[in-house]
Amino acid sequence: MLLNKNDFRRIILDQFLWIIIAVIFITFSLWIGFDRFLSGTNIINILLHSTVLGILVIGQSICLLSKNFDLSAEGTVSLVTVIAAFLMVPTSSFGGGGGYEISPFIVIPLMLVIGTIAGFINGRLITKLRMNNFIVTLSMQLVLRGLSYIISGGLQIDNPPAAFNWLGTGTVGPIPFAIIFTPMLFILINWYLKNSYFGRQLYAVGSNSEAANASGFNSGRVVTIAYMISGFMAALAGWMLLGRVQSSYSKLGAGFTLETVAASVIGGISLQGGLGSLGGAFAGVMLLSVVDNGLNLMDVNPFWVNGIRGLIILLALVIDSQKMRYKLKVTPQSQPQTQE
Amino acid sequence: MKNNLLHKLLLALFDNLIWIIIAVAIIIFSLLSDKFFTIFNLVNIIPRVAAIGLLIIGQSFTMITGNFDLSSESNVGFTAMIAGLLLATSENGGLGLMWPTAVVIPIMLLAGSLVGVINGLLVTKLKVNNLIVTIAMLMILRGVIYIINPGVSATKFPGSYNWLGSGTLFKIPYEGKLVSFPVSALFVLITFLVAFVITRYREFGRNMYAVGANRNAAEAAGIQSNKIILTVYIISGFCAALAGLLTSGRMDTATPRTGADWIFQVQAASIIGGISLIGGRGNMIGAMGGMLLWGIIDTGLNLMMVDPLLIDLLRGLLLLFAILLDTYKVRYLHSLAVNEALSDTKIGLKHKKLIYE
Amino acid sequence: MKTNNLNNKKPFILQMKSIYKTFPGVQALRGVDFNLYSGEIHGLVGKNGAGKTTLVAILMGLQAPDAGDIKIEGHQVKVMTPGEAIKAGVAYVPQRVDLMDSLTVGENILAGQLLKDKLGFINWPDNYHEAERRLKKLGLHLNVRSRLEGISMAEQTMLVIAKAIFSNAKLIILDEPTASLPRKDIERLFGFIHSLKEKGVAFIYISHHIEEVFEICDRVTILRDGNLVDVCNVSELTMGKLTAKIAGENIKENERKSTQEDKPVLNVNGLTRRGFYEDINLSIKKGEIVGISGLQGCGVETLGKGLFAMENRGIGEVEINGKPFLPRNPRDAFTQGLAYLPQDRYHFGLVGSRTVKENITYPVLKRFLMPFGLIKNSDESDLVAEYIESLGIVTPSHNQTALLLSGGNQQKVIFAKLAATRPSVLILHEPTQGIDVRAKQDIYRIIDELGTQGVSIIIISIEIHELIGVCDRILVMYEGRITHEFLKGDNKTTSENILLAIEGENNRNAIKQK
Amino acid sequence: MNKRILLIMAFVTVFAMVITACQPAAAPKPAAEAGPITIGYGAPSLDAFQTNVMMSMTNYAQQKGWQVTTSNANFDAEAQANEVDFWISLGVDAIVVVPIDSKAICASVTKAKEAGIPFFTIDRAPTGCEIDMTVQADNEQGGKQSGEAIAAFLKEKYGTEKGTVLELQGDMGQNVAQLRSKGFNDVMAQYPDVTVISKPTEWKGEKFQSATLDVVGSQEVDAIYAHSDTVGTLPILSALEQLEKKIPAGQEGHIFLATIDGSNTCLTAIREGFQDQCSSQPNPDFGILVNYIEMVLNGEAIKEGPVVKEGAPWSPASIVKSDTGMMLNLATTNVTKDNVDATNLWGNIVK
Repeated sequence: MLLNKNDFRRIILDQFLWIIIAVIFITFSLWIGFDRFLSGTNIINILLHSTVLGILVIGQSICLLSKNFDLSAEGTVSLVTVIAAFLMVPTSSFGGGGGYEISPFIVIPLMLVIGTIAGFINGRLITKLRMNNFIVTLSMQLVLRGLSYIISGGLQIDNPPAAFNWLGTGTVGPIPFAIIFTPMLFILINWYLKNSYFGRQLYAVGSNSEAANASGFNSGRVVTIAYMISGFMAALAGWMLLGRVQSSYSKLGAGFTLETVAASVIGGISLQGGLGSLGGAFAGVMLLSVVDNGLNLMDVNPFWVNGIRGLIILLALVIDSQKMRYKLKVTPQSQPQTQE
Repeated sequence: MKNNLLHKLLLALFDNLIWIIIAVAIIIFSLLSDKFFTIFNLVNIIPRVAAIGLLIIGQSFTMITGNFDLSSESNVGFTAMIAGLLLATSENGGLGLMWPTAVVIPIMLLAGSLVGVINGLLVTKLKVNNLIVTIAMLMILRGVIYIINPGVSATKFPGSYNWLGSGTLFKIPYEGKLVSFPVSALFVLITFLVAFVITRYREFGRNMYAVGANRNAAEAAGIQSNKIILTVYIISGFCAALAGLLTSGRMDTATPRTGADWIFQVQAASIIGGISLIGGRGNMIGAMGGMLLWGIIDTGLNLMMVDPLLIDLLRGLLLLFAILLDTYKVRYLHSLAVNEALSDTKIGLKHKKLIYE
Repeated sequence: MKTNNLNNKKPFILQMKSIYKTFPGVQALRGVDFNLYSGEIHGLVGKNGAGKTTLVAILMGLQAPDAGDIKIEGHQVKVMTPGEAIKAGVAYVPQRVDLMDSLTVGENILAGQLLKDKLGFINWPDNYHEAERRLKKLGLHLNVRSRLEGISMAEQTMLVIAKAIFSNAKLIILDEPTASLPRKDIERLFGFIHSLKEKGVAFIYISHHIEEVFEICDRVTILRDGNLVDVCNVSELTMGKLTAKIAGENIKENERKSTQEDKPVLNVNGLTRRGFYEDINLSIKKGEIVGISGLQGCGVETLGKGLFAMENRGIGEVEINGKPFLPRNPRDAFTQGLAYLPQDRYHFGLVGSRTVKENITYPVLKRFLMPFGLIKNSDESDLVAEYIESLGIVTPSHNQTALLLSGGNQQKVIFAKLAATRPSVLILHEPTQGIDVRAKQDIYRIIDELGTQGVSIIIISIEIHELIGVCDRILVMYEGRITHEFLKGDNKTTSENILLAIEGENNRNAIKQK
Repeated sequence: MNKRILLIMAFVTVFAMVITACQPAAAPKPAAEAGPITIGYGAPSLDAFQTNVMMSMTNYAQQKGWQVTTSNANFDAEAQANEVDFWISLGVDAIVVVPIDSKAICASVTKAKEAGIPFFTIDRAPTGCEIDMTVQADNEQGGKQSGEAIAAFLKEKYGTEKGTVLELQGDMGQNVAQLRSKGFNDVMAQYPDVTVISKPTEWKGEKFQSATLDVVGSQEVDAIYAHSDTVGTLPILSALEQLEKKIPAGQEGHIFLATIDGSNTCLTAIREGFQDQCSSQPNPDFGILVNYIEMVLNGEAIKEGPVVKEGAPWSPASIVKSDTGMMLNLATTNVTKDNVDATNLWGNIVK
């Protein structure tokens, strides 16, 4: 009986996000007017908001599921975009590339490899040297961005070749390819995590690494792989981002980190590890996109935007924390740990 | 026992790691540039990190209890802007109230502490993850700054307000010129001293360490950890306000971006200063060393005319290095404990090679 | 309940009446009464999961009782917080040393009550001096200025006890205080406890060492499966009686006939790990069930973990089925045919927040691999269903969160997980700890079946009667060595003898001489 | 233990290597007395635009055989103050900064004065204190030009100035953005029928894009004014393309795009007809300041009067005395289709 009640509570808590989104959605529609907010273009826009952030959130969520932060993703984005542009774009009058004009079909795989390597380094530093994941990835972010500064010389590299841009700007009929790609990626990976060996390991390690080890998993390797995936996703996001803004500079992607963590946490990926799903994370991304889009459509004073976003994030956090307390209530043995 | 001596040596070395690094840094830079070891620089190094140093104090307090406070950088801007609005005339970007310094400073300190209270309550009462709470607070406060003073800097404060930030205590004659010794330098050093006294000689301070070292044990000893954590967040907020006072006074201006992107340096400096991320370790003198080292590195890199494009990379590497040392320190102390424990059992003695696993 | 009026002239310092407490899956306490006179040393004994720890936790204010009332020195206590408990003079000395290891000895002693001058500043010389004085009074000579890391376990335990004693407590709960102490420290400790007793301090003494109960306690309260069995004066008890009371009667059913074949499966030669065990020699036959018993800290727990490669196992050869057994991690151990059931179910056994299904198949997941690292769900479910059925796991569905099962069923899930790996050797560490009687029967049925299927099983446990029932052989470890062997059916194989062996005759004699 | 020590050593060496790598080949002493003249140059950040300004400065200085020690304050006014303090203690011969905050810089100016080091600013004048000289490309004027261009476009389109304009702001915490916004909005204020929608972008390409998508996608917008084309133009255009509103000038439904900076991004866009106007900063010539620094160092006084540089788009300009010291206003060039190919625009100058 008691358990059923808890289950009921859990369901409410898990679905709470969709309730919030619905409320916000309705509020905006009423405020801004259905014709504007619910127009086809605007729906597409909302989805477009979520594309790049979404891909980064996939990586971040996978790391969080393994009970680690990845704050280095935005550094990876900056590095791979600058490298890619540098290799592809001909030297030009202003902030041109290296003039190597290498074909995108070589550069794109290269980006992805670089991203993965960055993730690998993170993972190894954390698992082998047992360094604190938060600070390691934070300083990796600086290192990576620093490298991109050195490569770009602080200059901006514009107009990557069209063949490169299709991920960012390509369309399928009237619909941008990106807004199909990102949700597909979410669904695919979410499904994969639920049904794959790696997924099982990830969740097991995230929720109780000792027990996972005692069940024959190698938590160190799992965490490393999680970081490699995150790095790969960052590179993918970089590819899409560069394709969309069509100019690369070292500050590109700055400030994404907090948003990815926020979106994942809002989406119910717990910072305690092993709890939550990419489906939820996508909801988190959608929440941020809806809010951003709405704030853009209402002519709210530009100076207010950041404050409001912060508040929404805090709200979501409080919900998450309550979820954790509920989880603790069910397990008499585990003492609440407020920090790692 | 000989290796016991070695342990003592290593322990002492680990405890004073920061000062050794500082010494090395100073030597290196002095060799690379004859300008480095001049009184000008030595007087300069502290004020350039003074505001950061105050944040380091707050950060260290929270970290000693095993928590983070990332919101302090926005808190600096927030308090500074409040002061700016109350002090400056309307044409200088204020509200034109021109309240007296004696009123404004308490207000800003109060505001800063209030932010601390909110952080603390969220962390202790609602059990929200301290890291993310303070990140969210970081966004919110920055947002609030833009709301209360849309995109304008407030400036032209009364001298009494600026004194702390830009005042001069006395002048030192050097190579015919007069080098002024800034108030801020003395102030931050004194604050560090106070912080040190609190952490070392006040019960509250020791309880901080207890909570950070082992929360359960602390609670078993009758220490109310929540109360302690709440308090350190308040202190952190208070220090942020002081930093706001210092920096806005020094610039005679409060800009909407005051303090933006500081927190990383603060974290780095505290960790380098030996404040351990796992809580319960490190002391304020070490943290002060962290602050100094940060200043020294900055100045040094400048002196060698390092291309600004490289600074980020260097800082990143430096921090990685610092954490590496911190990690090894903790691990070494741990293995030390294990081996000590082993050394007094009789079991399995016949296998000498197993004495230290 | 029979109270005897031996020392009723003394006032009650603690009265606990009909205490009830339930955890999800476990009925921890069923109407337990517990009384304590000032100035008595009161033994609290019972098997693991008998409810000792819960009772103490309630007294500590760490957990609230579902029902029942508590009087301390006659004052009714409503809800107790740890803080209030301490104010009321209750002090707890935990089993696992729990100190602040980045701080100095002195600080650990004085934590929460550091001496201050009138300005409220801490005067370190005074404090360290005070700490030293207190330790001296205890006969402890430590450098109070040295950090705790770098101080031996024994000394740390002494510190915790010292702390409790220093905090002017009237009621001190000692939970397995001697677990990791060398004999000389134990005697020093007992001496000190006696001296405090004279001053009217009351002790609750929790211990598996029946030996010590006789050595130090005035009265003893016996719990079993959350019920109060009896309260009696030690002077009126014999070890045999007490052991019987502790064990209870539900042993008979566990009698099983040996299924061992004459084919050695596990061979251990001169396995030694510094500080834990040395020169372990074992040879276990196919289908044989061997029990290993010993005091806490005698090295048997570490032996289990070591063989399973959860910890460094030290040096020495180990063979399984004639092949050298060299696992680098638990995964290797599984593949090379050894499985281990850890004592700490929640920490090492279960991934509590995941489903029953997942928990069962973790080690064998590779069997269901399809291309791209996907998992063939149908096959997986079949296997899970098979084990749920054969082990009689009671769960609403395959996808029930493991943590929400009852203790017994959780244990069965872990059994299923291990059995799924088809091990040749199965090491069980306290398999029946903290689960109710019925579940125990099932567990032993499972063990029996596994044995019949030809799995060689090692049971690490101090539940001697259960061991006697199940095992073909019972080995006893003392201070890191295997000192005794008791064979099934041998008439020397009695709980008394085994207990003596566990305590180690030598120091038993030592006590007798005093 | 050895492994650890090795690792630590590895770190140290890497760090040492990088440091030494950073040193200029033959690091000459930044001495005030002997050796070459040294100038401290403080960039506010290192985006493409500012990097270009910095280069122009260093180029000019190197022609004179001077040495420039550069630094990047990353939009942190205090960091900039630190740089100045440092140069003062270093005893450089002159200090040149691009103020991050016109008001905040004054504190540093005072210190420099005390130390007797001449102080110059580029791109923005300080407010509230006097310095030796400012070479500024008037950001406010830039905003004004764009504003007027838009107003003209609206008048042409509707016969009177009305309609909707989207303003994509930089980080309004920074002086540049504030000025560029002010200049623009002052113009727009004259036309009550024009509604201005302002969105913050913090100079982030992706935000330029999303803001454009959202606003233009949800309502009729006649013109867009972006604070920076270096970062902004391409994202904005790709957004318009997304919305199928990327229509070249002259055709029905074209959205007027005006920006500031005048990078080649904008120039190209203008050539293609998708952008209409940008106010080109004269940053390649900011370095002209060096000449005046020389004068000041030689003890000569900077006189008011015209300044002519062959072929420079801003020429002739004139030095005027303002309450913040001497000021050389290099006009921001109003770039449109007509003059887009002028070789003297920095966007067209090969670096």
